[in-house]
Amino acid sequence: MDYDFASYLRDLRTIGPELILCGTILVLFLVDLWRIGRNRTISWVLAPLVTFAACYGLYLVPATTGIDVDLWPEFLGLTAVYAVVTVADLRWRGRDRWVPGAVAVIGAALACLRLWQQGVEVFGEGAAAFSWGGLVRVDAFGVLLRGLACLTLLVTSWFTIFYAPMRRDPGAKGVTEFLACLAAAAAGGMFLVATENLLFIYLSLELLSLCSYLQVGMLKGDRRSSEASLKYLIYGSVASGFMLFGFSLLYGFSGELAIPKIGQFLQTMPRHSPEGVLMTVGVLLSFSGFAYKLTLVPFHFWAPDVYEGAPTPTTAFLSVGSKAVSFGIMLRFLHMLTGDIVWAPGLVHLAALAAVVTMTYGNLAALHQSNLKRLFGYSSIAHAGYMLLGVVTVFQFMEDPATGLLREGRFFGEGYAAVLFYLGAYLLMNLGAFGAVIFLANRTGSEEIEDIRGLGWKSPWVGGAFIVFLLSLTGIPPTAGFFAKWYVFRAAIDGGFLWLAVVAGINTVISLFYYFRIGRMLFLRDGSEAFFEAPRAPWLAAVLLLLAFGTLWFGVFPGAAREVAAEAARSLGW
Amino acid sequence: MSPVPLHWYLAVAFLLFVLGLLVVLSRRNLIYILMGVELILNASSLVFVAFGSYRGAKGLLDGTVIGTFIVVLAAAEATIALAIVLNIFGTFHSVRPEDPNLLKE
Amino acid sequence: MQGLMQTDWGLFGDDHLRLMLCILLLPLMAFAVQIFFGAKLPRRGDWLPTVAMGGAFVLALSLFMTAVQHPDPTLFLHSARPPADEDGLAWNWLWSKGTPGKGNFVFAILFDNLTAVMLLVVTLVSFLVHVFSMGYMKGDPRYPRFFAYLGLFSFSMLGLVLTSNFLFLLIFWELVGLSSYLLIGFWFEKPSAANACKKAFLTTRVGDTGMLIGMMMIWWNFRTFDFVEIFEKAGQAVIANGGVPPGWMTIAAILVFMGPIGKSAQFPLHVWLPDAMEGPTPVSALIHAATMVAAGVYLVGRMFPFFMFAPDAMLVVALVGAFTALFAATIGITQFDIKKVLAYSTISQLGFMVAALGCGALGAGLMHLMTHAWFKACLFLGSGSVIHGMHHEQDMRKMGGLRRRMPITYLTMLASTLAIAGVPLFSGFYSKDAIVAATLHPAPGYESLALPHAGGLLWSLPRLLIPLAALMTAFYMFRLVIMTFHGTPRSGEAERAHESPSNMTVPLLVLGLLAVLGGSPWLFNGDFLGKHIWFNGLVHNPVFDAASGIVSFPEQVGHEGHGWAPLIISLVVAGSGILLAFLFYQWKVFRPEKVAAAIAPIYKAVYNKYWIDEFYLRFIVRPLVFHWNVFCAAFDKYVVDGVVNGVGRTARRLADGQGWFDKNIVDGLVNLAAFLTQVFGAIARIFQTGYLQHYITLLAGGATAVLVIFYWFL
Amino acid sequence: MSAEILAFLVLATATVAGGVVTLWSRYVVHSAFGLMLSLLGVAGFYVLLGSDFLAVTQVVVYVGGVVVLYLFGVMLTPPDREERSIRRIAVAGIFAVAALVVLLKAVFGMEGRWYGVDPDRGPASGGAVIREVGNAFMDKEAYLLPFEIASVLLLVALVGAVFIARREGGRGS
Repeated sequence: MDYDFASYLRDLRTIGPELILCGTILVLFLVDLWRIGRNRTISWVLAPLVTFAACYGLYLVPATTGIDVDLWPEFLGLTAVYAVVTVADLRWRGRDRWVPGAVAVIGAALACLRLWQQGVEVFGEGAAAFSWGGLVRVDAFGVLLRGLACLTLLVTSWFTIFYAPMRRDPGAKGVTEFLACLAAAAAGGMFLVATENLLFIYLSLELLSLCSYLQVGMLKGDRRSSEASLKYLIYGSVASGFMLFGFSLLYGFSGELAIPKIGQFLQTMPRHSPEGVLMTVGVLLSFSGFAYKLTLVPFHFWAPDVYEGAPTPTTAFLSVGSKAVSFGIMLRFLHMLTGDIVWAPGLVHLAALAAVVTMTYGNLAALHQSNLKRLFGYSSIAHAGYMLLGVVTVFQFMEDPATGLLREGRFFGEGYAAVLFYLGAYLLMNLGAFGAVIFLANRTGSEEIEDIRGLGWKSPWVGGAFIVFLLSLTGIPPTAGFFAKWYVFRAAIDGGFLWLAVVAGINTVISLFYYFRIGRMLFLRDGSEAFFEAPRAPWLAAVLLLLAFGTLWFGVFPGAAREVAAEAARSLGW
Repeated sequence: MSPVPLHWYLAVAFLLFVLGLLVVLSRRNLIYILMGVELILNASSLVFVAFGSYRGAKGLLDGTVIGTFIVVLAAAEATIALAIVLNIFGTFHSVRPEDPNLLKE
Repeated sequence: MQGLMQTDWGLFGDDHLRLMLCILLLPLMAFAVQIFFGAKLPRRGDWLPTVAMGGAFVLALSLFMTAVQHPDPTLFLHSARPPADEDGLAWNWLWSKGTPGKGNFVFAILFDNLTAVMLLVVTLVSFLVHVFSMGYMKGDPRYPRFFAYLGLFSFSMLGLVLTSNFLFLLIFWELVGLSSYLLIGFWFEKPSAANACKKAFLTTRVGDTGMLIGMMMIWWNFRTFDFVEIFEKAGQAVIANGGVPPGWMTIAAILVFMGPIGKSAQFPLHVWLPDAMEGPTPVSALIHAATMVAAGVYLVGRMFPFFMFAPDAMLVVALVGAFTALFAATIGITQFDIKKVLAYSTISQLGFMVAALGCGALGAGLMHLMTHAWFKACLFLGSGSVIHGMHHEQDMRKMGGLRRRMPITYLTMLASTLAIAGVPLFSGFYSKDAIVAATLHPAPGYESLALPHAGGLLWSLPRLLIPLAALMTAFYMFRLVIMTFHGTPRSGEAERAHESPSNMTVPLLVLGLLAVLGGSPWLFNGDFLGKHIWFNGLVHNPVFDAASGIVSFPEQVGHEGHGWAPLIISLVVAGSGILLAFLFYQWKVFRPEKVAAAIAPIYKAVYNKYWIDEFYLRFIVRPLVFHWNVFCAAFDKYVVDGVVNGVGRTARRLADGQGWFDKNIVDGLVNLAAFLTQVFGAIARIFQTGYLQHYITLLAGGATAVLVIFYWFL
Repeated sequence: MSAEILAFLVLATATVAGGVVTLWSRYVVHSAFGLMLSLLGVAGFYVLLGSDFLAVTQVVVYVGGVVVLYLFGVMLTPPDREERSIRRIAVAGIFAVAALVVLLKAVFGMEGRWYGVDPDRGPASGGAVIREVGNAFMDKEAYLLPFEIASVLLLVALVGAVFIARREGGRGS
């Protein structure tokens, strides 16, 4: 077989951000291997060589093929990594957690940049493009969700640098491995939303999951972390086993691996028949694989424990990035049933049920939590329920007055757009909240709510930002969270689920109580004596302020973001 | 020579799936639980390959590739799982699934 | 929209909308500067919000005067709604161009007479409170922040009044709640203040939830948030329904009314207001006399055409208002804390306003809102002055004889008390008289809605309750004045009391003057007693015309032909109330203690505020919040152990066979029933056992359940 | 009875018996060997289905790698006699059997509506499958990307696993 090099490059470009993340992982391992940051001569010698070789390789591509490939971000990134490595060796002896952190941040930022470029190309394009033999689907929807995952990676890598339990370890134990797992998990998540092939979905979901299991357990010597990783591992393995079993049935009956074709096949299948039973098993077991990632009740049991035990950056990643991409793939899956009146109505009502149960359970269980991370874990479950509100309105049904049966199904994209907007807003506010938890926990050495008493006055900027995040999570107006909820509720109402929106509204009120409790602890209680002056972290605070600013910005001007979300939803092809 | 009907393969796969689930649910040792997960994965793989094979050459290729990936992923998962179990054994000095019980309501 | 037109605004030319925006943005600017730089400014920045508020007041006053002088108030609608987009002032917020439902998310200003009145009240009281606070809050460590909060509050309140859109109204409504939370909890070191602000915030949220649902219902049916469009569509809906309001409209109106129930402290959500007295006294004057609590009344007034279409909802409004008026008045009689008396008086007066609105008398209710703002703000500031003079002693039993030591405070408070009691020629008389008249002739536009005329038993309740409440008002207010100012000092502080500095007494004087004159007809159009509800003309809302083109409302609701009957009732109740107060407390003809002893059980109930707080604490708050751990523990013991302790145990019991049924099913059910009320939050504990295999079992079980539900039920 | 059916029956017996041993055995080592038997049986099915490449992979990776890994794990952890909970097996078994009955009933109740599959046609013949698989893994238009992703996954998984499993006491030193 002879290969067309140009088409190779084209296909490589479509997965550019993921490639950059893979490269980042390699660089991380190399940096670790050479003990960079410990004043080893070898890194002085090798780092320029490798950098030069890599740059030369990048240069060779256009030079030899004559194809114009835009590689300047990669050049820039390599140079930056080289600078970090050299400066680290010269200057930051013994504080080398900065080095892998900076490398990961640079990699994630580059990936974000690439995604931005890709987004500029893809948005407004309309039709989706395929590469890698149809395995990778490039559309605005995928780019948006990949962007969310990538941004999550960027922010959580940044958090990792400041996360005290890792920082306290002499010699930055495990930071490299942790960051590599984080990057690999993000890459897995990005692949997950970039494809509609069952095999590839499974593969990228496993990449995401396995790396998540590892991250969760990476606080060595912390029993809770070990326990969390065990629980996540076993629960996740069984759930993904379920999902794979469902996939196998879907594949078996339809003979197809691509989701849309399976969707077309499903429409020919009656539900209440022997094979309908097997298809039900197939469809629902597949969904349960996503539902467990999304922490939908009753597939959420791992979540509170894991969120509590995991390192906080991982918790942030799981509750934001992992959730976003899982929502993405779930939306793709739902979309495959578009216009299908055999399966869709039942699924929609199931989703409605799950939404109600999930948000109510999450909110009620969050009420009496005393651990901040666990509280946010439950709150994250509740938010998954809110988001599901948008999923519910994917279909709009017309009832046939004569027969009383559903006559026509129509894809209703408002709900998708609302979910996407919600995911974006959730990224800002929840990452911010976890960042604030890291900041405060660094000062107090504990993650209990009681221990942050009065800290708001001592760190007014971070305290203020935290308040913004809490307001946004509650859904109080001038914040992004308000519009996220608003769009989702509106979609639910427009889609004919008024009662659902009412339940969600009541849930919002319940959630006020526990978010409010945090705010009260921060500002309205006398300071606790138990905190010690940890090293200040202005750069962490800066990121938090940035996130708070974003939360407010999208709370005042949501229009543009909303348009982007709508465009992305449209690109699914309805 | 009458071939084996596809039903039979499916039946065996279902049986394997259920057995794996039972192992996961009932045994009180983490290593057993991991074995149960392997059984579940193998059941899925068997369904893939059986269906693929009965669909002809293209299907057989698909099934084989998917089966290969499942084997690879299962191996990776087993590695990680064992590492985590050893980690648990190092911290909790037990391989019973109910012993790590710090995290709960 | 036809029927609404832009008028020539003589005085302001084309700049009227910008003036309104200035009114709105001045306090916001003051807040923004003050919160960041307040402490660094000279005088710690107190002058900045004060001057800003004063400016806003001047602007509001000029707008108001124009509104009053204009010959035909129905022309005073000014809205920057979509047709006026070219004004460049409508802020298209949520929707990009071309999206359907465009007008609903445009921030626009709706200016009519109602707005004019509210603007005047809010800016004036807020300005005076700013001035008063300069004296009262002197030396507080967070002095600059207090003024910043005042600015934020004023901004939110003005925005609430100015917007033409229900959605924005909600946003400002929540902002008002937030800033009042900050203000009430200003001294959060005091646990009582911290609790009070929490209570206020959460209690009002309960009402807001209902309001939100009501809004959703309106949106669901009308697809609009614009007030004028809502009224228009409501009219069309009624016509389409054959002249009878559709059922959902009644429900939506009642749900929307839940917001005012919370915000305006109506029964049963009134509990936060007395506690909110823990805030600084100027805050009480600002929030709990003139502005925030009035927001609920304002909302009913703003949505009045909608309510008019739903007579049953109006009945609910009237009954809630009348009941609250009487209910709070009874509590007010028994209290000894000077601010608590005023707090219950406020609740009671708000009940008057709500009852008036419920009886269809928009003019009467809103006039009372205005006059009440004057005299109640005066009373609160006066009580602040007293408390300041008494070195933060609030118990009236320790006062007495302050008349000579604080003459200005005494005089202004006396004037306000006469006003609130409804003595003729004082402002309160006019509005209260109008309310009594309205209750005698509850006249929403039922004929035009093809409903039976409102003459039912329930409609006659307000006309009993309201005069009774008025009598009690006169009584307890004079009780307050007599106990505080008359007689001889009953404590050392009272003997050493002194008059407050001038920056506190000047606002008092201004408000006292307004309490006398602020409602008087001759001040505005020279008409005395004849058509003395001039206010009707003033707030006769041109917005109605949009709706009344479809269904006609009685033009002069509430004062047509009320003649002498309400006047006599007013005079009798006010006179007898005052007389009783003097008999009890000044001349000591009767002993209050003896009366209290004679009706001890009732007195006890009233003194303890009918145990409503305790009721909430016991049955709502504690089960939800405080006893969480107890419940959880018990839940663990009974439900978790009994029902969900793993498959193995169940199997063992099954094998044993004996007593299992009794022990688990029967007992379990009994316990389950006992705990059903607390099941909610503790549900997590059933599942979140921390045992890995439980989770996996639940995973498999959940998957099975989902399959079964999907296959057979959906 | 054809040889194929005979082979199927033998393999099915082995597979299921292996699973049952895994479920029932009192000793971890027995269970591990039961698992091995079961996996070998599945490998035999792959041969029957014409996918000998997968069968070999299964034997090499699973039987030769994973099961050995488990045995290794068994040796690193202490023996424990209370590992089998018959009550749990019984209770879970009831539900499992119910589920199985539903599934099997569905499979055997389809009566020929197989949507493009002819269940009685038999499996595709093996033959050139190894070559095709190899090409598919190296073909950009087929499975090259997943193949490469899997390598990344294995790299990260191994490094992470090593880090997790390493005893306290630090790296390298």
